[in-house]
Amino acid sequence: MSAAATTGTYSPAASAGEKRRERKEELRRHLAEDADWPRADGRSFHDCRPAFMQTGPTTAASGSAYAEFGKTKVIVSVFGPRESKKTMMYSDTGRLNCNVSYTTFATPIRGQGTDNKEYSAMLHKALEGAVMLHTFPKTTVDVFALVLESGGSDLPIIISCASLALADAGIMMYDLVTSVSVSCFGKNIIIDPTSDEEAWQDGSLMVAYMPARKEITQLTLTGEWSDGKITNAVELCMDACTKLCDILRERLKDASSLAE
Amino acid sequence: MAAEMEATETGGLAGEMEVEAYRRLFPLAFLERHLRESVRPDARRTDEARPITVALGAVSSAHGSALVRLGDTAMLASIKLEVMSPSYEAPDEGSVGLFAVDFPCICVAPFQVIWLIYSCVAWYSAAVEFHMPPICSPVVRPGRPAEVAPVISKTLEDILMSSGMLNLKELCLISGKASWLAYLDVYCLNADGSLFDAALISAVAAFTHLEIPLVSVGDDGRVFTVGGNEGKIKYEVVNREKRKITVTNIPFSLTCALHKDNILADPTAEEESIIETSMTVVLDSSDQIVSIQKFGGAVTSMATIKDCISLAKDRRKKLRGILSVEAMEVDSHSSDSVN
Amino acid sequence: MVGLSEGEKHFIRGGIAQDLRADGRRRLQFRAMSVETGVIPQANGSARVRLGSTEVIASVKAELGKPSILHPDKGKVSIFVDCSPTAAPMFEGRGSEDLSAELSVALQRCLLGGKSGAGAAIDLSSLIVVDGKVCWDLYIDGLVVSSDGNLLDALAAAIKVALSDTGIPRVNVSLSAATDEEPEVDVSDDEFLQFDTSSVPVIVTLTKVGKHYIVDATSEEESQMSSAVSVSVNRHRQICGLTKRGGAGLDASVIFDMISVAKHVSQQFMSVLDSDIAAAEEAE
Amino acid sequence: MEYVNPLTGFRVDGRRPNEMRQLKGEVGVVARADGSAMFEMGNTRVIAAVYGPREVQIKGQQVSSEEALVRCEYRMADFSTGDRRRKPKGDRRSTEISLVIRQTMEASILTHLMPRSQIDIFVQVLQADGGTRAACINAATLALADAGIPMRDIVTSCSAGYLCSTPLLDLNYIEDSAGGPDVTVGILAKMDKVTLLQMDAKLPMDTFETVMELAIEGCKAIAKYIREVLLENTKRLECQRCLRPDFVSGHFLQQTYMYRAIFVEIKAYKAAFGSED
Repeated sequence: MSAAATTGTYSPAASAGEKRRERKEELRRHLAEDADWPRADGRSFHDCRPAFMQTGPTTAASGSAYAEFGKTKVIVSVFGPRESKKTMMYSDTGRLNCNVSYTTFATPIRGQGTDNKEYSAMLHKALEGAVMLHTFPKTTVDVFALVLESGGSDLPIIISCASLALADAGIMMYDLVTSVSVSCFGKNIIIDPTSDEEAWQDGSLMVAYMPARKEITQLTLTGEWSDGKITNAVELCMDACTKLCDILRERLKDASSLAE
Repeated sequence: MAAEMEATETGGLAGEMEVEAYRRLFPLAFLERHLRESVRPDARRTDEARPITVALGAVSSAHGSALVRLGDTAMLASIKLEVMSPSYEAPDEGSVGLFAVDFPCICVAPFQVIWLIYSCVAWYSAAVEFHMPPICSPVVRPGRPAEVAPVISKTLEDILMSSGMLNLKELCLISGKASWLAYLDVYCLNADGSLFDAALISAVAAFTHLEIPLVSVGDDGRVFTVGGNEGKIKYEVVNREKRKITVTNIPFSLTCALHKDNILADPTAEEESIIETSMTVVLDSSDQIVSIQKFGGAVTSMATIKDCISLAKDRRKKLRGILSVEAMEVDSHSSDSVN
Repeated sequence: MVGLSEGEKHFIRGGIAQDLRADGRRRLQFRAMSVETGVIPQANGSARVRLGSTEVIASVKAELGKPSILHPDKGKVSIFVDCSPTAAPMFEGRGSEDLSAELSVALQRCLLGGKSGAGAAIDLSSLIVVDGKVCWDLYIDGLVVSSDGNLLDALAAAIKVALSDTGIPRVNVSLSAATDEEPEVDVSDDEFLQFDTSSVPVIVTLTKVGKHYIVDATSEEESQMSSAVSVSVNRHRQICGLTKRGGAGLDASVIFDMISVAKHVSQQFMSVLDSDIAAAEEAE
Repeated sequence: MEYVNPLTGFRVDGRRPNEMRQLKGEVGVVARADGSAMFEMGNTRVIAAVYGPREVQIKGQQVSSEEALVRCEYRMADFSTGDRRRKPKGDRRSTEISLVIRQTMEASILTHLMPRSQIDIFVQVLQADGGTRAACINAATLALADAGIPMRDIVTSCSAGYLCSTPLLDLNYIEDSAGGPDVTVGILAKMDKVTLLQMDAKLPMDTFETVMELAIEGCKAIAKYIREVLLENTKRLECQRCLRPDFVSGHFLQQTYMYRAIFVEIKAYKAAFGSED
């Protein structure tokens, strides 16, 4: 059997690249200049995508949640405090072990389905401030996330879905953590960007927020921002997080009412 | 074990102890008490299988996809089509899932080395990939794949090929020059027993839902997708009519756990962890046996094997409705153009 | 990593509360910094920065490569950081991978700006040789030789100095007839074009210990940190990147206050750094 | 490509065949390490750090109860060689060199004086221009001396080769990759004993002896240089210790200032202690 068959596979979408780039260029220009240009999917600048969240897709886990924001689909399962890996040294506070991985078909170009180290570390930092680690000493809580489809602003959705899964697993937390990201185009700020908008953003800002305690557990920012723009971008994110947190609380209420 | 069995016999120990603790502490005794009244912990009869639901087009970025729920076990199968130059011997045949494994980290745990060698053998023949991500069950840890995943990948691939369900000739674009390569990835989202049955159904459903994109050949010989609704088409569309592939004699499998002369059809994860021996019977749509798999465990008589086969037969009759109906019903939002 | 008794912890926290740290510095005072350029002769540009007893080496290497299809008119820059086991025994083998990954991500976030290239420290379009065909790929490598806290600021400073020391050879392309096969490119190794690194930002990390936050924390002080904010500010007082590290949550107003303090401190740090760069240029 | 100019007898980089590259040694470059050193041979520059003798970390290995466990890790920086490939950690070459350095240094360290303990030697190559193995061993010796670890004698190492029928001392990258023979010798300087000998080429017996003699001469010269560096370092330490007034460093002033501040603080602490969280 000749080996030539295997190496030359390519996804046939190559030709559209040229046209797609002009369309993207034009999208970016519009978003940067005029304030009221509707986004590709018709949302205004300060509208999040419809959030569908649900607890308990995986019964094998002690707590799990599924989140779907437009095209971004994420499943998170939490395995309750269990003994940590042999190599870990003794620690009198609990430990959080986060792992984020993508499926091979998550991105339009076929990915490898490998773990995403950067997002795992960011997820760990976002949740660390909210989980009461001292309530499960010497043990580890495993938070595993799988991105079924990447449709833009994946990390914030993973963080919100993970905090819902932790609540579903009954892990003691100071407050639910919700997270939202914004992209900046010239002087306009758009919330909850899709992957097309993200590919052409001038800068982005992501906030992970605990609404009840009014504390930010994770804040990252790239691109060029002036002082004023940062303040109103963070305010925008914080009240979006508060609204998202109410949705999470309703989900938990129906889940518990369902359980009885 | 026997001593503690007597204790529960007299109802002394089990009486006051809460059911959940008893279930955790003495799982085998718990199951056997149920089997004596021929009922199972989740209130099913021993030969009763769990309900199946199939949803097509779950992944919009894939050409064909299906989400299958077998009781609590959930499987997501997705097919991505890529263009390849067909092999010399079979110029007019496509293939399914040539899976190239490249391992990012060099120092691999011993188990992964075996998996690396195993996958090099499968590299050039068509291989299907069954993933068990860490979210699906507490047993799986990130970085170390579950032992059962490669086994299921291998059997799934053998059955898809041997059952003749797919006619690889339909995957050909231009004979000798370009043909389709279907990457089939099956992800287990929730592992609650009889993973192989759910994986096979999801693979079959994904193939029925598969829709080949409209393509034409550019002047540099490379194939590219045509937007479908674009007015002017520079190059003639190559495969206007070959959009759906015909799926004939659909294979169907039933796994039974064998425990001391009673047969539990479609075991849950808890039952699978207690009972070592299990047997999988695969039949095709004309009730011929495609394959029977029994990996070791306790010895069983021929009679039990016949019972399992008959169980599989009537289970398939009940399910023929689901498998064929969804073959026709094309899910609404799966038709948007996939780039 | 740092073993501290309860008494020492109190000593550090008490010191910071009274604006007098263990080594005599004030809360917003940097340690002595020494800068050296051209430490790696084989690289296009390199620098060694010693901040107190933290020592890092940054090297910039340029290689010819193909631009990405999404941005045919821009070169590519990639940043990697490696923690050498000489800095701490726990970095042996694969131990340093998570810290190196975290530092590389934080640096990429602060130096490469948004995906469309706005706010990037280096003007990527100046790296192009033949549009769509050949461009310069900049590989920026950071190596932590000795770590005594505040690695991110030291690495960012080292990268800024290395970039100012970088010389990209001038390239003349003989445009052959056929367009798609690779045009021959010969690299002249005498004249070099320098980067203008004025817009390269500087990172200032504010570490919050107890109620106050300090600049340029040593590893003992870092072990006491409840949370830290690393802000990257460029010459025009624009914020080019921000990462919050550490677990504890922070009130939004505290973060804005830290950002303004960081902007003020970064101007002073940048002037010190520029004078050191100028001094190092002559010394070379 | 002629490596030795037939007329002038000079090599590619202008050295004579039996001339060593420019040496530069520095002690105490890494603050937190127990002992550290930087060693340069021409363009090859290496940093070594020593941690130990300290408590054994890895529970797996059986701890021999009567001598110390010496461990070594050799690592090359990504920018150290000409072409920039991200080498994965733990590739075969660095594991081999780690083993070579460990065994060479173990021969000279008096391990029986420090039972049930572990000595870690970490070597980081900043710039590789041929003869990295030799430079690593010299740097490790300096670092061990700086860490105050008892050694029989200082170990020095040098490489030599044989190109265009002339033995060459201390090969650089070009001469090293010319495919000729490459002899790396490691000796205990005073006791004149060879601890490391690596040669991978076919050489007649007599040329081998001349090349080896040349390498041993090289090692002796390096040993002399290393002894000078250590002597100068001890002088510096000695005068820092005896605090002669005209040589009181700023660092010392800060210390006294701090002690005075502590007395002030203790009174404030008692009052403030309650409010401090």
